[in-house]
Amino acid sequence: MIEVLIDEAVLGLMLIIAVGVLYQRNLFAAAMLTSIYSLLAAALFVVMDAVDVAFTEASVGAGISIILALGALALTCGEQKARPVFALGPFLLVLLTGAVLIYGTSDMPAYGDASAPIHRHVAPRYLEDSRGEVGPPNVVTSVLASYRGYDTLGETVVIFTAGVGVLALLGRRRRKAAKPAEEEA
Amino acid sequence: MFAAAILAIIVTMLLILARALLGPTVWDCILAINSFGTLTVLLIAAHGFLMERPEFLDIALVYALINFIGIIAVLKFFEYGDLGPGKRARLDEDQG
Amino acid sequence: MLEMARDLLSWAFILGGGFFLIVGGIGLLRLPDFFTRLHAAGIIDTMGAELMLAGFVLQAGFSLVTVKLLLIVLFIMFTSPTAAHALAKAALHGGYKPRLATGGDDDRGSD
Amino acid sequence: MLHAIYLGLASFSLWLLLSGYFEIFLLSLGLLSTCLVVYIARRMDVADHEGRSLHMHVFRLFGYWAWLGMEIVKANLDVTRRILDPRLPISPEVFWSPVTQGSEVGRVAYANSITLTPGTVAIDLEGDEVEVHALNREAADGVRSGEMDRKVTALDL
Repeated sequence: MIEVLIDEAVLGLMLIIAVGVLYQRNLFAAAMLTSIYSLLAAALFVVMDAVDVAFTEASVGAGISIILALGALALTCGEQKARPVFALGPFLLVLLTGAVLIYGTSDMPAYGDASAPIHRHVAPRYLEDSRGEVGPPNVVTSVLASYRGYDTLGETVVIFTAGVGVLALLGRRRRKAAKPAEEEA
Repeated sequence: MFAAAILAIIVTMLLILARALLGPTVWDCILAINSFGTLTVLLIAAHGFLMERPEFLDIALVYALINFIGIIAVLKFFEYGDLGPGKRARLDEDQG
Repeated sequence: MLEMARDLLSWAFILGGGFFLIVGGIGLLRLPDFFTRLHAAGIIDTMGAELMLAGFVLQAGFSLVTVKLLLIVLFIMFTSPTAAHALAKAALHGGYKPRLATGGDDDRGSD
Repeated sequence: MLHAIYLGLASFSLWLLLSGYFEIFLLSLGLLSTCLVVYIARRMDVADHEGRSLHMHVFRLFGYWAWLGMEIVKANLDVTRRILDPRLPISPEVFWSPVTQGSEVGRVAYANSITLTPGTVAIDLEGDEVEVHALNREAADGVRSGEMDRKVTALDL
């Protein structure tokens, strides 16, 4: 019971922040609010027992991505220029998509349902045998590093490539900007 | 008891959030976010005790660290305009 | 007996911590400018968080959990003044003047 | 080099403290990550320069912490009263106050102590003076009296 209340309180706070980000004109403040948003998302993952996901969300969402956003803002300016205009067509499209998504969730098994297919397929084997088959005390680690090792390798390559790309973009622009200043001096 | 703690934390989160959204200057916003990080740490700790599994405190610890690093990175950005080496290192470069 | 005393004490700590958290939140909303709000944030970081964590330490007894809680306490104690100082300094250098009661130049405060 | 070994020992004991596992496989993983951290710290050139952090009287330090804790509680109650008072009786002021500590660590400790006590925040530190923002006159007078300054100076070796 209390867990559901916490869930809802955190979700409500996230909703308020999301709307606040939309209305915020100052881009720095918007970036900072995004970092609160991902802190709360991580807290929500903890409440739902997905501790490993929470770790990732905290370090990537609240840590690295905010720093990347600031790096991007350093190259541009801090205020949103164009005033947003209300457009009926896109608004209806968004509403429709949202409604379809919510309709889709009604077919999913209830949250925490022990008889849901996902809990009956391979999860019991991971939970019972991973200690003997792989070793680490954390089941998620065994799943990621051993049972789904190739999958994880692919993911890591993608993330690494993305990281290198972002660094290359941000780094090159800055060096170019620094050069004329040196010539003047 | 832990439910009361969580209630207090969530009420405070709401108050801080109001300041972050109202905050006339960007500094108010950063200040609110700094306090919000502390409260998230507390929320996770309190939730761990409520569910009788306080082992998850590791995450609270990581949050405390990330929050601090994030705030310092942000302030460094405001102080020097970018996230490169500090002012002193750049002054050395200029002289060299 | 000892058990009950410990429970009562941790109750007091946790409720006290919650009270100071809320006071800090109210302060953040009520105080007039950024520099005064720093003091309210100070209440949250020192009194509110530490009292609540002290209550948790009493509940945890003596285990690895206690060590982690104490690490968090130490960490907040060391980082929160640093963050507050860096924030105030950055705001001051960013051209934000504190609103003062004395001196009569109230209009210097920029909201 | 010595600092790198200290750093490695400290990191590994922290790893042990936080993980609580004592199996060969996991211990070797912990050792491996410790070595990685030390290597990165050396490459980033941060491992060998922090030699001056423990030059304080350890016992007096605990005494000081107890005193500081009492001050923090008192200041908190005062600021709480002011925040909850409907008339909001505050009179913010900014002033410079002398700093008598010789070492960097001592001055940082003093500035952080000022900030930790609600009601006063150290906003700048230049030469032998610290700039303080105080919420009201009594808090400001507390810093001006120099009691905290003397106590921190007494900690320095």
